[in-house]
Amino acid sequence: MRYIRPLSMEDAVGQLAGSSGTSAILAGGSDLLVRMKGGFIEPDLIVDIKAIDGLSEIRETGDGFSIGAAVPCAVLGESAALKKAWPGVVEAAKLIGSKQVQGRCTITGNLCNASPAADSVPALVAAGARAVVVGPAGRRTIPVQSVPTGPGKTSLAKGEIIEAILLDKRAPRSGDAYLRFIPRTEMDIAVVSAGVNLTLDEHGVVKSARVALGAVAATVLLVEEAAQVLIGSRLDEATLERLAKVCAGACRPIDDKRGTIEFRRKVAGVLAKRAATTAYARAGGK
Amino acid sequence: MNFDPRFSGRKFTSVGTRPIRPDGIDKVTGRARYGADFNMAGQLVGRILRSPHAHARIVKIDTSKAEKLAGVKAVITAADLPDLTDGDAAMYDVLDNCMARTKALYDGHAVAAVAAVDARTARQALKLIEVEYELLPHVTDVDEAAKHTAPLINDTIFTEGLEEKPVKPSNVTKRSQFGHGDVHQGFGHADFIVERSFKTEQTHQGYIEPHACVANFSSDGTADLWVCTQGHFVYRQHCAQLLGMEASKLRVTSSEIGGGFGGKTHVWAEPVALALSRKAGRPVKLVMTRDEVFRASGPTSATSIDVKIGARKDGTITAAEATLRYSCGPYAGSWAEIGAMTAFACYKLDNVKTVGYEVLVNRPKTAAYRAPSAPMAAFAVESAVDELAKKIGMDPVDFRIRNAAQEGTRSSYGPVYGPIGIGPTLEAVKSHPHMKAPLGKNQGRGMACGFWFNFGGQTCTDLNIGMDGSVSLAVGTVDVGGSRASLSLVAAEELGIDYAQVKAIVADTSSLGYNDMTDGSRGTFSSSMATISAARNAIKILRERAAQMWDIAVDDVVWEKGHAIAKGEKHGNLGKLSLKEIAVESGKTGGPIAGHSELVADGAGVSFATHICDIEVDPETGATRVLRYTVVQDAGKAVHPTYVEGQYQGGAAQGIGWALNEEYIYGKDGRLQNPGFLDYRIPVCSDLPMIDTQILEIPNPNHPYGVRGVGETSIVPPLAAIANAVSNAAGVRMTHIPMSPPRILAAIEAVREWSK
Amino acid sequence: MVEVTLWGSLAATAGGNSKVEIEAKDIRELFRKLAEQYPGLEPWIDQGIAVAIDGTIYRDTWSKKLPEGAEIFLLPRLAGG
Amino acid sequence: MAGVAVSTTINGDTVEFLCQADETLLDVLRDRLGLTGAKEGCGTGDCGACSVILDDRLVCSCLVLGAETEGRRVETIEGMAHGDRLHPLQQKFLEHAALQCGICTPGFLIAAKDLLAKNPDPTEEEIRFGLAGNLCRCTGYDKIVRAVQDAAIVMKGA
Repeated sequence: MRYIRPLSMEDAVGQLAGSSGTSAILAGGSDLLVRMKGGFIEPDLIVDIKAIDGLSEIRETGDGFSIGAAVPCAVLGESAALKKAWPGVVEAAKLIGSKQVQGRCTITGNLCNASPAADSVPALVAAGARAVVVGPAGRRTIPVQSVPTGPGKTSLAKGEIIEAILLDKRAPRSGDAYLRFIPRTEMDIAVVSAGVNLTLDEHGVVKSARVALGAVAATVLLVEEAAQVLIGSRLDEATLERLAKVCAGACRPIDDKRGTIEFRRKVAGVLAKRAATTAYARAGGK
Repeated sequence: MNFDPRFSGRKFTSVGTRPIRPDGIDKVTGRARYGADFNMAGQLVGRILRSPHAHARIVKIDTSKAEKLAGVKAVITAADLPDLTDGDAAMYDVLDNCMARTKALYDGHAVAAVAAVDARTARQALKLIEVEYELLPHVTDVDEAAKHTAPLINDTIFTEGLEEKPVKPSNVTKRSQFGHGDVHQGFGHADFIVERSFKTEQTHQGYIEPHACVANFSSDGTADLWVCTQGHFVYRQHCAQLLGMEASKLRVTSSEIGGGFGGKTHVWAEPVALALSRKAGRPVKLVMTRDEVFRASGPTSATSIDVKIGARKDGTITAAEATLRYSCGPYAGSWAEIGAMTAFACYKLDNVKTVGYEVLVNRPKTAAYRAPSAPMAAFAVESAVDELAKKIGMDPVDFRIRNAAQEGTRSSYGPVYGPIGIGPTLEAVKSHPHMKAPLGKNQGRGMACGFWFNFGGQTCTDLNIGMDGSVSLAVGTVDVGGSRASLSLVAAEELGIDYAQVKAIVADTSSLGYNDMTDGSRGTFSSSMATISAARNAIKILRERAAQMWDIAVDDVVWEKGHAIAKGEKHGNLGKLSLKEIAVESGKTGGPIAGHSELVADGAGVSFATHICDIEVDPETGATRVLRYTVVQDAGKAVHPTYVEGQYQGGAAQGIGWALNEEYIYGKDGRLQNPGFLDYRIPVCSDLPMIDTQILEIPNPNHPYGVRGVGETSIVPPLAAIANAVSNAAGVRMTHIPMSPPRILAAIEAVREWSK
Repeated sequence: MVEVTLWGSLAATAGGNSKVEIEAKDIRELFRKLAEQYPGLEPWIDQGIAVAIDGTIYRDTWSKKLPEGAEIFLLPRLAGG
Repeated sequence: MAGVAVSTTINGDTVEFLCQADETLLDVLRDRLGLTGAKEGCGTGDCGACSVILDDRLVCSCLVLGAETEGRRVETIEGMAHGDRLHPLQQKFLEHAALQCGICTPGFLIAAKDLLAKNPDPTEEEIRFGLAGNLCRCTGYDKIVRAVQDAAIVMKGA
């Protein structure tokens, strides 16, 4: 087993692409080290990307935000501008693990770990976030929802590294929110979760919407039909009930140690309703 | 031996104060040494290979490849731990649990072990051990296992305790029965009857420190063992027996212990570590991972309980009956028996009958967990009691007060009670402001009672007085939560000196006589009794020495407030002699001054508690929040009230976790799904409110200071108190613990469906 | 002579008697005579039994006197946490 | 497997060690440097008993590789007291009996220190959520929360 700490993307990509055997990218390590401890993975090469220039920064650009792959979630919470623009994304990122884990974990790692229950992913999907992927073949930008392809599986090729997550500049009268259900108040993996991102017109009517659900299918679900329910509404009671019903119907959950199919369906709807209500208020709707 | 343990009603100087514990500084600076904090030169790393199967015959184990791996110094299987138990069935079970002999009986059962130069080599070596299993059908559910169609876990087991020996083996190892009167007749006099079935899932003690030990077996046949345990003397006996050693050749030192709650009363890895060290000829350190702790130490029983209680319109219970099935893991136990004894212990009943069934399942061997077996029985009984009060239209506290046991009541398990605290805890709850506080929407209040026996047992202490007048107290009961502080207070009290003059330690097995474990809430009860006895013996010598110093008859010397005083007019001119003044001269008056005590601390007073809690339920998700929690419990006498409060709060918190979220979840494959703190959800700080406590002191007549055990009772009422609160908040009776959100939501939905 | 009450399961091994009369002055003698008169009890006694004398439970004390007319209760020996 | 040579600062002292690539900071502290104050309760970041502060961030040392600490600053429980003068949190933990078995105590103290550094005047709720990454099985957290509240008062006055 080798541990390396490259200083450039090129070096990192080269080392990964050229490695034989299993390799792992280390940013926060809060998933990787747990998997190593459990004996689920024994990488021959660990590439620590934290020393790569720019990867530990949040940059505000003309288009929005670029969040480096090595930025710990705690730092997201300390960025006033990001919190103001994308409160739902930040609250999702801040829900991952404890204070201890917050100081290490990253949204990129959360995405690449490809757990259907990842907290930040439904919020990122709802936000329409994109991932900048760098690999032997160059640089490409893809929607975040195309990264995880199933539990523990991603679409990334050998040698590819996500460099940053991009979030758009906010349109006026926009708001997002993320909620998850856990049995305790902290430290749990989401049993069900919902991210909602809305933009209103000047009359408080929903102009565009994205609704994403977590832990109810093999990957995070972007529920188009739910967005359609919201668009054109002012989030009246009937709309919210329909939203709940559509979300419950869209779920393809399983029974497992964390919850039952019935519970996940029912609560997915409840959380979508509640998250939509918060997002609507954040967008300035009344 | 002329020790008089009776309560004397004295006024206390030290006892009842709240000084800082003697082991405190080490624990806040990281210097205290726990099981895994000890190392020896040349030490190897031990690791255990565990069965991934719930039930399988071990056809063959090939360790040859592992043995050839560079850095591996020993590989052992059951063959290296031959059966030396000589017909002792309980010890044979312990041996088989430490290392499976013919069958793996649960996911996590040890089948082989290695000692290697480092952790990485040890891990690799485990992968090189080839075990051929023949899979057998398994059963993990207590009700399924009790059926006669269930896969048999041990075909030599025929249910004990039946009128006639059964013709077929079964997974039910024993039936036990308690009670008196005629329940059939009693139910005939009832105006209201509640009859319900309850289930509780298996939980773990959840101590934060995994099992850890360092074993050093010497070629001369002696050995040392450093280990975190609740009872190093018991570990010594068990390890010595399993390894074929004389007990005195094995010196066991108990490390600081990072929680036990009953879970560190059994040996698991220690005999394995000793066997590895014996084979390798080097010290071996063996530390369980958290995964191993959950899969392969000793959780408590899962249960299934039927309860029937009847009462007259005036609120008098006329009959009470319960049938209790408790899982034991794959080895015989007596867990349902304890449940059957405790179930109705809070009440005065003319007609009561409880029947317990011990059930084998393919899960880890059940171990004690804080007032073992009582919380589940209390959950079932106190839920039914609440429901019955509601049916009659009585306040649940008043209903319990009316039926509460009192001095002279024949307990449901047999003996007649002496002075007890159930009535006073109920009266205290009735008048507690918590009971009158307003509740909001979706909020409910519940209360419940609990009982625990408390134990005494074999105890030995040494009290040595240094030449500077300071006192060292060596006790043999492991300090799990501040007992060195309370025992120092007791020594100071009895000798009449300052707390700061006493230093208490836990002695190793070669330095002190045998002590039973710190279990059954006995640590402070028993060791304080022995400490008082030792101090009285020391005072006898102090008086003799003072008499020598004064050259008067010892009968003329009394001991008061830390001083020898010559009594009688003829000695009027003699001043007092302090303990220190006598100690300074001890070299000239006969040598060291010490007091020893060896006794069986009998008469541990039974203990009762009543808890109140407020819960909010989210009717859309089944989520719960504990809003407020109050514990009222009888301590007999609180020696160090802060640590008594701590016991009350800790037990309540464990009970809250059990009630709401903690459970062992097994897959269809018989494997444990959640062997970690991520999905075995013990309460975190943000889950709980402050836990208010009220200490009642109804002296135990069988202890000089009136002390009763306080450690365990606090975990008995919470399951029921919370179930009653949730039921009141959600409008639906919860009968399955833990009341996790999916279970609560399903129950709420079922009522909604039904009322449509 | 003392009257000894056996708990449910134990009664089955003592010929169904839940109460037996024994002439015994202390716990040691009680155990010896119980085993003599009811051989079915012997394995239980060997495994460990607790004796409640007028409500107070004793575990390991052979020399404990049994006062005339005392209420004697045999109980299983328990595990604690 | 090649060892990684690391130079880091622990409790203000420069420390050099050699570790394996997959060795955690917790293993390095405990097994190579003899700093056994950080405990392993789970090894998966769920219990907080191994908490240390790494460059002003609270982390679980079981989720950090030893190799990663090159050139960084690590604070452990062993560095919390100044000589024989206890940190106010340590003193308050003793006074309030905020520990029973004490295995979680080093982790709680480190986490509470980090909490008060970032929020000197926390509400009870902020303390409870701030310490949610540290499991205690003995106390029910009551006395721990009170000790932190009390320490915060003392530290503000200092």
